[in-house]
Amino acid sequence: MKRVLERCSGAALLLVLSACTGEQSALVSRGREASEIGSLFWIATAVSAAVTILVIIAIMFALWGPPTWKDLLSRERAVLLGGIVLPVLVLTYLLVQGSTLLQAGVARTQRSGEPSITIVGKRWWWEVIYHLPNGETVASANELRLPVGRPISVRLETADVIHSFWAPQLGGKLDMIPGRSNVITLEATEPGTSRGQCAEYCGGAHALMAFYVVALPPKDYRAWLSREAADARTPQTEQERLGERLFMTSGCGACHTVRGTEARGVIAPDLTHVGSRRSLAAATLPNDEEAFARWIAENQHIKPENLMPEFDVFTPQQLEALSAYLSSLK
Amino acid sequence: MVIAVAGGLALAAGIVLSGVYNVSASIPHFAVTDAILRLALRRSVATHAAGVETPDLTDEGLAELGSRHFTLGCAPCHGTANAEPNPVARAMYPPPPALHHAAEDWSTEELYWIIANGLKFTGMPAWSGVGRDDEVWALVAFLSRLSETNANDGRPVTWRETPSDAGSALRFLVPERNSVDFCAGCHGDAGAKPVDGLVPSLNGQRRAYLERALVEYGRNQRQSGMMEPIARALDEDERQALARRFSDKLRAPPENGDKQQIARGRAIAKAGAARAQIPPCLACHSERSSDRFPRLDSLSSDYIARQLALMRDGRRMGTTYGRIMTTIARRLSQADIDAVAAYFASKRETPVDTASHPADATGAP
Amino acid sequence: MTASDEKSLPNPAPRPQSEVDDLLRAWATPKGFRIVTAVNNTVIGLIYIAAALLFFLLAGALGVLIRTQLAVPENTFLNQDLYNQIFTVHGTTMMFLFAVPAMEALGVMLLPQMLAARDLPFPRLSAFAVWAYIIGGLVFFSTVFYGLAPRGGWFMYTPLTLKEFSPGDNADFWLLGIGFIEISAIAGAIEIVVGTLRTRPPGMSLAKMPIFAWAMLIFAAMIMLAFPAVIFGTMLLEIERSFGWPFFTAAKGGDPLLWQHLFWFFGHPEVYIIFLPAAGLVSMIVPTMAGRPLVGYRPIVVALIGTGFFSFGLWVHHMFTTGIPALSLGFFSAASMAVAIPSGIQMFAWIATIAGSKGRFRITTPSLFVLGFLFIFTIGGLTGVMVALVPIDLQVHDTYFVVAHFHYVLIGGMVFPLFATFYYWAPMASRKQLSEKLGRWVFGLMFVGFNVAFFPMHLTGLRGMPRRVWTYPEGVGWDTLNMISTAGAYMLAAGVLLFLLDLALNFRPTSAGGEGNPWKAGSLEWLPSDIYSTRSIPLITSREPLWEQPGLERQVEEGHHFLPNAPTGGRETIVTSPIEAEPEYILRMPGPSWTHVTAAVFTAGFFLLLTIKLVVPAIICGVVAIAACLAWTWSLDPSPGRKPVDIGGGISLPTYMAGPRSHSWWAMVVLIIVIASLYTAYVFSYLYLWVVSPEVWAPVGSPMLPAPSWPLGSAALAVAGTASMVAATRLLPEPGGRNAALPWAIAAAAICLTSAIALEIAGHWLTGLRPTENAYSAMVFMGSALNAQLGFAIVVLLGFATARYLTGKLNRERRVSIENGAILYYYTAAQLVAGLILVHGFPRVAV
Amino acid sequence: MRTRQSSTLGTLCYLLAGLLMWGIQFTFVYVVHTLMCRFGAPPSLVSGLVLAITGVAVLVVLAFLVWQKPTARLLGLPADVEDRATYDFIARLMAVLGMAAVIWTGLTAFLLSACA
Repeated sequence: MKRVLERCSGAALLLVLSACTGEQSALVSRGREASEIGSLFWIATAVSAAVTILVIIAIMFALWGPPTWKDLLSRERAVLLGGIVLPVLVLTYLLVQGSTLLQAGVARTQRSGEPSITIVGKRWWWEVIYHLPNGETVASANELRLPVGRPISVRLETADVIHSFWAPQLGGKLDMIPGRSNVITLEATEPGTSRGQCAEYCGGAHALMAFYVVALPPKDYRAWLSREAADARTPQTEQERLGERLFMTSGCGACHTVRGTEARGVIAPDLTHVGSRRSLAAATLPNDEEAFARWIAENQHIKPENLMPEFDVFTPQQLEALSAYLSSLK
Repeated sequence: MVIAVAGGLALAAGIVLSGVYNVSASIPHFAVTDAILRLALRRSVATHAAGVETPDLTDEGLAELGSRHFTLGCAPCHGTANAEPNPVARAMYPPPPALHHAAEDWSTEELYWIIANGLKFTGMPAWSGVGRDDEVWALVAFLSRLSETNANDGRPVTWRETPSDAGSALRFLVPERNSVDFCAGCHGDAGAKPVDGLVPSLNGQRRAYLERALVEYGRNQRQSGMMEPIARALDEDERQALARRFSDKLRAPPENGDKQQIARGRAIAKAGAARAQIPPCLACHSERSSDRFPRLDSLSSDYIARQLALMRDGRRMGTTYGRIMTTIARRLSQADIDAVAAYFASKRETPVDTASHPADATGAP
Repeated sequence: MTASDEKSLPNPAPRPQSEVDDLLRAWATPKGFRIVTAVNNTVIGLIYIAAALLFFLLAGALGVLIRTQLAVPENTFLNQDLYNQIFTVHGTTMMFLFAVPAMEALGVMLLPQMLAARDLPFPRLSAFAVWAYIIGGLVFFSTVFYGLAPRGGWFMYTPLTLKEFSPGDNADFWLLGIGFIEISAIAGAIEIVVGTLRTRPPGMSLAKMPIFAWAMLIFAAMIMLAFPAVIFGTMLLEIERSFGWPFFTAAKGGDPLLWQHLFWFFGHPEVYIIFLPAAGLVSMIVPTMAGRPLVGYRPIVVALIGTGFFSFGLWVHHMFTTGIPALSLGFFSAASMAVAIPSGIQMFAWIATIAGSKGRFRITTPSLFVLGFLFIFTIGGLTGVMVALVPIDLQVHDTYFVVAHFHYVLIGGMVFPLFATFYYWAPMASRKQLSEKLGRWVFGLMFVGFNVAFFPMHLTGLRGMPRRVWTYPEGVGWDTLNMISTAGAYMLAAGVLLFLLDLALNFRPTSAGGEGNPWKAGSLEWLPSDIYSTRSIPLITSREPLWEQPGLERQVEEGHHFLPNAPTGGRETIVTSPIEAEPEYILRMPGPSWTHVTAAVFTAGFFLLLTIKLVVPAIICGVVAIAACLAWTWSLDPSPGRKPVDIGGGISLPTYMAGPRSHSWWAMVVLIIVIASLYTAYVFSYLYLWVVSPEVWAPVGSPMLPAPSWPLGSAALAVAGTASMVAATRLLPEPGGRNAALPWAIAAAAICLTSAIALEIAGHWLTGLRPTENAYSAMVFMGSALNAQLGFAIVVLLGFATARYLTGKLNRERRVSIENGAILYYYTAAQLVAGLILVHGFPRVAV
Repeated sequence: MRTRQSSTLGTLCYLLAGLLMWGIQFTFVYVVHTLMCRFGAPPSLVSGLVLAITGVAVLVVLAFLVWQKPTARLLGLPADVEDRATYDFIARLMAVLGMAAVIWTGLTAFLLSACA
């Protein structure tokens, strides 16, 4: 049914179909909820299109139609039929559809149990905390990894203002509100990467608060999680060692943690495996050495108002070493 | 009416354009002009000083600091009790007044405003340390003390002996070079505290940091009406020598602060405050960190608190280091600032022998 | 109409020309710069509309800047901070400084004309509202030029807008801007409610009222119920920002969502507050162009009322993504469905009227805008239904899909009808009609531009682009769509500029009657008129009087209907009963004055200075403003010592009225409804915060409540005060007489009330409760703050009444000034007692 | 001119009756659901209550439609008031509208589980 509808409306509205591309598009589903909402969306769109066409036809008849039609249209009975009976039927249908789907989402959340991932919205990045079965936690940032085919319950919280977590290809959004913790259930249906973004205006760099979702086959996911739980890789080359020394002596550890080193800061993203992520600064920059260097020295230009000061205190060689070290933290 | 206005304007234009008016500094104003200008000046100062509030000026050290800067920065034009002004200054018009009775002629608020802002068309400059109006009070304190003592016996007790050549045109605004004693006059020496909380103790401070600070003052990146002219006169060798001399000295003894405050400061220094996004101070201000970061446990709580407040208010944004600290200082409440300052001033647990701190091998950052 | 019919008119005999001269003299508009003191609705209305249009242009210019920034990815045309300020000011200005005021302005301008009243019942009040709005609005808007503009979005969500995350005065300027619109909106609501219900022409029963008047009546009623929620919200926000009472701080038991509830309880009705008058305007234009009465007048009335009603059950649909339980969402989703029906009714009623045209529906510029509206609003309504389905909203909430949706609703539903209005009613206020030729171009550019700009946004949103982002990366799939939108925005702007050109070329404002009746419309605003409105006030027997009562124009102009003169020598109009519109009395109205202008300027000064924390000058301004208000009110209660006036048709009416039939009593009741609605918002907030964090509530989370003797004492004082207030109204002397006990009774009432309030505050203070402690304590003191506010107003009013007594202007007949104070007093005493029951009773039973 | 004036408040209540019923039902179900769930009532009880309230509301609106004329009299609207038919029509249609909204609100309780 869904396929047919998609195809039909696609044929009718070529332009709309073009919305079906893009790594952040709500109409490309890689998750259960997103695909269910997608079908409801197409139903609602079809109904809306039909009503719009009906109204346009009615207006045209009212303006230029044959007198008999005009006469029919101009009665109060037509007003009551078109204005009450028609909407009641259409809206009841849509309300039932919408509520049924909402109930399905509720049921899913009730089934999926205790949250195994916590995401904390911060100005302007995402702290992602994986809860391991043994009770330990693994902190990461700005990237969410999920096993395909498993409903995962995710707790959403905030450290400061209201943010809203939204991974369009997986499902709808849910706000992160001070003093509350909301739970959302995400189920990736196919492996792959998509993008998400903060959907509630959270001041300053709201526009630059995005993230990636990487859905992995369950086996790969488990392997990745155990790698992620391990301490940071020790530097191998002379340059990396210099970078590490700079990192430790320049105060980076005041805010950042690199597990296995003396850097144990808690107010900024955990950098233990930063080199293995898809992006820097909440999907603002690509993840490469040049980006690290730019970020350290001119982050306020790249992402104004972000809470990290610009460390424009290094020589080019020092910056290179630091970047090499950070990139090596795979 | 219109004709009169037009005529007046034309006359004024004629006078201005013809160049008839003589701007020579050697010819005084007419008495009437002079009286009007003086009145205007007085009223202007009084009006603009209306919003100023005088802090506590009783601190001896503050006046002392003021007197030292006066000798250096003001005496060349205004003269002192035992030294005439620089002859060049005497040829200025209007002539810079002697200031023995300044505090009787002006209120402290007015003096503050004049020193901070300068006076147009008189040669009196504005305070050169942009945003450092806090320093100006030292001079006001000194000038008020000066008038008080003048009233008593005519001899100003806080009036320093002026170096004999301070008034000479050649040494206009140039301090005694290389003289550690000269610096110690304000910054204190082994065992002697700095004259005032505005002034840091330099003893046992890290060398690289001291050098950096002097460079920043000299380049007008870090602001201070007192330090900028001095630092500007130093060349690299002199800066290095001074930094070495001071970093080698023993640090002053710890302060006894409020126990609770110190405990709170210790918590912030060691662990930060994650909720308010405050990183631990010791992550950068410790012996293991880059030697471009200052050592804090050699400083007085007063000085630390004042500098943090300056940074919080965005007055140390001229350097990249200042900007880093500004970001953090803005997250501190006044209570946090006081606590952290008390903690560092009470600390001094690390060895005081500075020879054991060679410059960081990497020279970073 | 035959000669014998003519005999049955209220004033069949020829009227002397001197009456017109009297009318002209009474209603003369001040000349030159003193025009600012004018109060005639046609003058003030025009200024009002011009100001609203100015804000539309300014906010529109910001919209163009926004579109320019978003034209290409990673653009650097605007920086982040400026963009955030600009989108905030764009939204705030459009919603608060353009949309609502524009509709109120049309109300001021058109309502009296449609009701053939000489003016609105409180002319100075509307003038006051206009000036407060213009000054406040301009100051608010100008903040964007020097970086002081708020940057929290027009919705100002907490905690982002609390001091911690929004230091500086920027956010306070938002609260200021809102403060002004609140004042002028409520002033306008009072004006409109009393105006539509009490100043209709004789015979125009409720069921014969023009649809626009119905729409405005519901508009005003909605303002009365919706605005108090946001007023209360802004009070809480400003108090938390300034004094740290933690209403919205989760760590102290507050809740950021409380703001959202209060804001959207206002914010959603707000959309319909904007839409209903526009729909009313369309219902006026369509019949004219069709040349026949509206089909479905009755269903349309139902639709208007239904929309107004349902709109209060929708607010949570702005909060579908906040994690509220599903069934609650379901209730609001259902209500959101319900509100769609009335729109359907109206849509089909208009189509029916068009279909029923006599001959062919005339395609004029106003009709084009109406047709454009029908198309755009249909789409906007349907996307609204989609958004009302919770699952779909979870995806599209806060994306460009929603941006597209509400621009379709607001521009389609309000701006297009507004432009239709400009073209349609311009001849009423201008000596020249706007150009039909340019008008078609304006419509074309706006219609095409609008759809090119906003249709693609549906897709941009579905492709995942969130709202309120100042930049977006390349290659996510938003580039082309954004470029198209920007091009459309420029086209839309070009249309608006062309309209300005049309205005400059053809609009020649006049307050002395315009072009006649160029569209051959059937409603009363097209009667021949001058500065005094119509020469005589017609007797109405049908819904389209100009069509169904032939010769009406001539009869009215020759003074054959009611009140063809100025019998008291001043400004006056007929007050009629609310349902059947039977004449009740002659309302004497104030003329031009500096007092209300002064009051407006200093009210503006008060709020502005308070915003930039200059407290002392602010208080001085506040005092001057109150003094000006008192001076203004002093002249409002004229001596009743006149005989009843003959208005024609054998009806003679008194020229003074006190008690429940008087317009001032009605205004006070409307005001009390507003205040009660504000207090309801308080009670809701109190209970809401309790539900959220019962752990900070007394007695477990806070000091014990004061002993019962405290509230009982406070209640006893309130009762005693009420008794002495009742006594005071009984002690009024006969005209010319004295009663020395009266001032004492008044004073006793004032003292009782203030002590009752003080006692309540003191009781809590002595238990050690401090408002900054937690959400509970803040709420407890907030209740008293609201009472104290009313207490202050009452003390001023009672002082005023005492002064009236001492100058011999208060007696058994002339008693309006104490009557108003008294009913406010009774209400306040009741509110106080209700508050005591809530604050002292609730924690005792709830634990 | 007639002697008996119609009551303003009564007329308003008459016109708005159906919608007022919806307003009361809506407030009740929202408050009941929020409060009872917050303090741990069993969801089935909450659903049942919501449906019961809805049922009562439907009955009240039906009763209004059946006894419309007597209600009008009760509310102080004279039978001979001008345009009486218009008011009756408006009140009736308004009640139908209110009924639709009441039923929709109750419908959601059938489809959605309470307190989740």
